[in-house]
Amino acid sequence: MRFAVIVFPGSNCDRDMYHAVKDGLGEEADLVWYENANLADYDAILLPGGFSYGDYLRSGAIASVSDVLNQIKQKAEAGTPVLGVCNGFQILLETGLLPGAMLRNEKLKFMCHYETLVVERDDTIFTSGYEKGQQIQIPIAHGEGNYYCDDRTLEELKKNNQIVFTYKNNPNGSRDDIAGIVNETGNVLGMMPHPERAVEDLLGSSDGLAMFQSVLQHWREMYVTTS
Amino acid sequence: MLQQAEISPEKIEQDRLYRDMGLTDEEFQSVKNILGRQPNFTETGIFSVMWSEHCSYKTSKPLLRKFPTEGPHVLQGPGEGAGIVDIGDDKAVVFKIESHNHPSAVEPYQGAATGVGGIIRDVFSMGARPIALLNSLRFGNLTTPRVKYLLEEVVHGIAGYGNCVGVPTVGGEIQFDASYEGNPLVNAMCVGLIDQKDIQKGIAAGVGNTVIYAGAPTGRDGIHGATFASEDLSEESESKRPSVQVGDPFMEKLLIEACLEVIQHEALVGIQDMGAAGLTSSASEMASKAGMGMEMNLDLVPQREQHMTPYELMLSESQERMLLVVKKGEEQGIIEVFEKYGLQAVAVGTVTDDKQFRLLHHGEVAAEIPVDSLAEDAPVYYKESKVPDYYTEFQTIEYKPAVMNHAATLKQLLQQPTIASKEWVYDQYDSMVGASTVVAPGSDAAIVRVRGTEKAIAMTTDCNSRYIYLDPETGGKIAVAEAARNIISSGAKPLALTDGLNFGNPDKPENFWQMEKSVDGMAAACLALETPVISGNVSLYNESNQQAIFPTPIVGMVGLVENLAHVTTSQFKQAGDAIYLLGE
Amino acid sequence: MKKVKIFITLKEGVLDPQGKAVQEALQANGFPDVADTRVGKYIEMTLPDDADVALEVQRMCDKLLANPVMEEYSYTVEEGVRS
Amino acid sequence: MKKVKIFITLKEGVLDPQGKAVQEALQANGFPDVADTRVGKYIEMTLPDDADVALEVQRMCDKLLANPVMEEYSYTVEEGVRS
Ligand SMILES: Nc1ncnc2c1ncn2[C@@H]1O[C@H](COP(=O)(O)OP(=O)(O)O)[C@@H](O)[C@H]1O
Repeated sequence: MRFAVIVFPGSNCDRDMYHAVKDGLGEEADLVWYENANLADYDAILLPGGFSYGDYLRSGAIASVSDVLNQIKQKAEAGTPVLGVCNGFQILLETGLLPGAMLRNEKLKFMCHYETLVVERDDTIFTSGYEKGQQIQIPIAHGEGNYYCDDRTLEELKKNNQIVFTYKNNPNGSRDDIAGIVNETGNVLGMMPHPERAVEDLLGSSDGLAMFQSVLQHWREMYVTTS
Repeated sequence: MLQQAEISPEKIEQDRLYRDMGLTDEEFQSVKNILGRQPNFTETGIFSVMWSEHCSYKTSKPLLRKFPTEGPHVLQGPGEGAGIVDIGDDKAVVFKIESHNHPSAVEPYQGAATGVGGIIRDVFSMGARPIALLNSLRFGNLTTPRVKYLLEEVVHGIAGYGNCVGVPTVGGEIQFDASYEGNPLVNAMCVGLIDQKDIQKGIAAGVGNTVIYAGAPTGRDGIHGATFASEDLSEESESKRPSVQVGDPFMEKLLIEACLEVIQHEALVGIQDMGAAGLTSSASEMASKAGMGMEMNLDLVPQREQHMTPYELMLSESQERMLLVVKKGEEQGIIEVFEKYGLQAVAVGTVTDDKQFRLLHHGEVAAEIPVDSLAEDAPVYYKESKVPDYYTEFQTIEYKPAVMNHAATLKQLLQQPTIASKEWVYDQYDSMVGASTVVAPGSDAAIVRVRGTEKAIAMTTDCNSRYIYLDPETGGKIAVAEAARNIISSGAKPLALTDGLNFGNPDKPENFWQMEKSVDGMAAACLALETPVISGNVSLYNESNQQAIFPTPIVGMVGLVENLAHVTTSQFKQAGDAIYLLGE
Repeated sequence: MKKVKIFITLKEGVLDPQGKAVQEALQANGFPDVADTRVGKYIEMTLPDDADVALEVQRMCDKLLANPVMEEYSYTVEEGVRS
Repeated sequence: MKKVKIFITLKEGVLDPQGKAVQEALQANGFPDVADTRVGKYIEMTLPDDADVALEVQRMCDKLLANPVMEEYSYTVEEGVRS
């Protein structure tokens, strides 16, 4: 399986994502520079964390209007898994691929540490390797991770079962403790915590690996076992 | 304002305007002897920054010679952007510490942020990828709003820059003491990893080769910052405020990637960052080290503001700029790499063989100086040293603390900000970006693994300034030994260290004595522990209202974990384990 | 040239942690009567004299400068500015 | 009540990385003629009708809201606003 890790000017978790796929999962990955990118041959798109365009204006805003996002939208519509982590999540919100917006952390400070996440859904292509209700240890590292949406959107999210991860102890003020959501069709996931930083026990947790394995498992079921 | 290029050489001498720039009467005379004439305004400015303590180490040189700097594993000692140590597998670790005390006192957020930016550039200009940041901070007691503000903003600035640029901040230390009230210390350390074949030096070799300017355009930021850093902090520095430089970590991130790509390019001859004293020091040092000269056309230098004078262009401390020397005729390949990252790169000059540093502006020669004189003819001062009265007095006192209630005393100690947990600070730093941080802040030394090997790098910053104040020589030894203990108890072998010497005004013999003695102590410990000094930084004149800070020679030590299985953290692991106390 | 000043604020009803922090700091520092504090962005730019400012600014804001999920904007224009 | 709007901008000559990034993004996205873009802060608040606004705002800005090292500010007041 081939993963594209999209690199924007200012992305800085791109290599971490690349290594999570390459060394953690053992699959193919490319770092794909945002300009003149050709995503046709990729089976999954990863939008890494960092500070695209310095997070100037709003996190993810400037990256969200670049051309490569049009391709990503097309891939997303065609059902390709798209995972946005941290700044990648912010970009997905800014493009409208996922609903809502990101505010500054309630306490107005950047924070970096492990958080306990609760897996709310184990039936998405990203989370089949977990069990519903399972608690996992994944690091966060963000200054603007306070997820916001209006009441109607929140209702929709709940009705459509789009909330995938919540924080056990909400660190940033996010509405309803939301840490990660999917789109209605379930193939675009955005989350603030960093699963790619949690794929080895050496670094403190390997709880994030199951997410990458789930995506691979889904791909195998779709394309390998049937062929 | 000083920056009026029209002021005539005669007037500079007559009115002793050079003094405002930081040159003494004797120094000005030697400038005249070197040039065989009166220097013009730009030339006076160039000498004044190059001969400032920050660039010339004119006061500290005699002391720095005491440090052992060699060892079988040292690939690059002091003198370049950063030192380099062999760690086997054809890899090496590159590191250095740098102070940004005065800028941080004036504008704490930007001062700290640009301090981080500067030390990162020192490391990647050697060809290394920065893998970790540390810091060492000193503030007054946390009782006034001003000190709280300084702490918040300095931490915020370090976080703002380091998090954005994507280099994990993995460790540091903080102390609070009244002596730092008006003059906080902000020292930042960067550690990088390099394949030995990629090691780059900041030299301008090869007659006719092209000098390329890359990165941010030049504005009027921090003009005279380098000499400003070598003066006492006073009410007057308030009026120098507009010269504060602003950092752009986004630009720096792009520069890192572009420079690390350029370093693989066969056309690259030399590269150096523009740090303190900007274009002046980077260009003249590159030429001087190569035994060459350099001619630059300042009209070609990218400029952010209009009508900049040669003086301003040469002394600006705008951030995120690099100077490269590239083989003649092969500029385009290099320029294209920068363009891919949306960065400006332009040819601004050539390497010459006449050993002159020549600057052209609007078709005229704006400055012409024998290039070696800037580095080599800088004065060296052997300052007077005197044992302070407090020291003699303390030696006669036998002090025994009277502790009645051990539990209460322990609690009191733990409540002191200097001793209490620093989680509030390091939670704001992205300590994990890079996905290689094996031991994050909170243990003894931080540990970052070397991908593709079983090895890891351990690092720490240490300095107990109170000990050093009480007894500089013993305190200096303790600082090095503490750093080494932190490294060893993390499962690593100490390799080498970088030192950040922060002291008061060296013209006061008591202050100079503190410097001298603490360097003696550190040097002795370095010899004993076989940890040579491979890089460092000196920051003097750390005073406010004539009162010097505690002597604060910070040790940044790096060690090698031969095997990841050796990594040990300081936390207790499980109930029932035995506790041993080693040592005296 | 035309000088455009754009003000971007969080929509009413969206929690403004920064505004809250600023207000608390003001109240604690000698300004007890300050109320309804909101912190937003202020963007200045110039456009050529022949620009259709109303249209351009609206398009800029909708496309990039403001996020309609949480923000609203307003602007002013000064005509005939010399640089 | 009086409604106060405060605009805080970087002093001329101070590098504005955010303004630069925003301008480049606008230019690349269909607004090639945008120039001189600067990004600053916009703060709204209300004060009681009897407040000496000129004095209070000046003190607030000097003390807390603006950083005199690199920023300057201006403000407008609307009188008689009802909350
Ligand atoms: N300014 C700082 N930045 C980052 N980490 C810090 C800072 N100050 C302290 N720390 C971290 O907190 C931990 C405890 O530091 P310290 O109190 O200095 O302990 P020690 O005395 O054992 O060196 C260390 O892991 C250190 O790296």
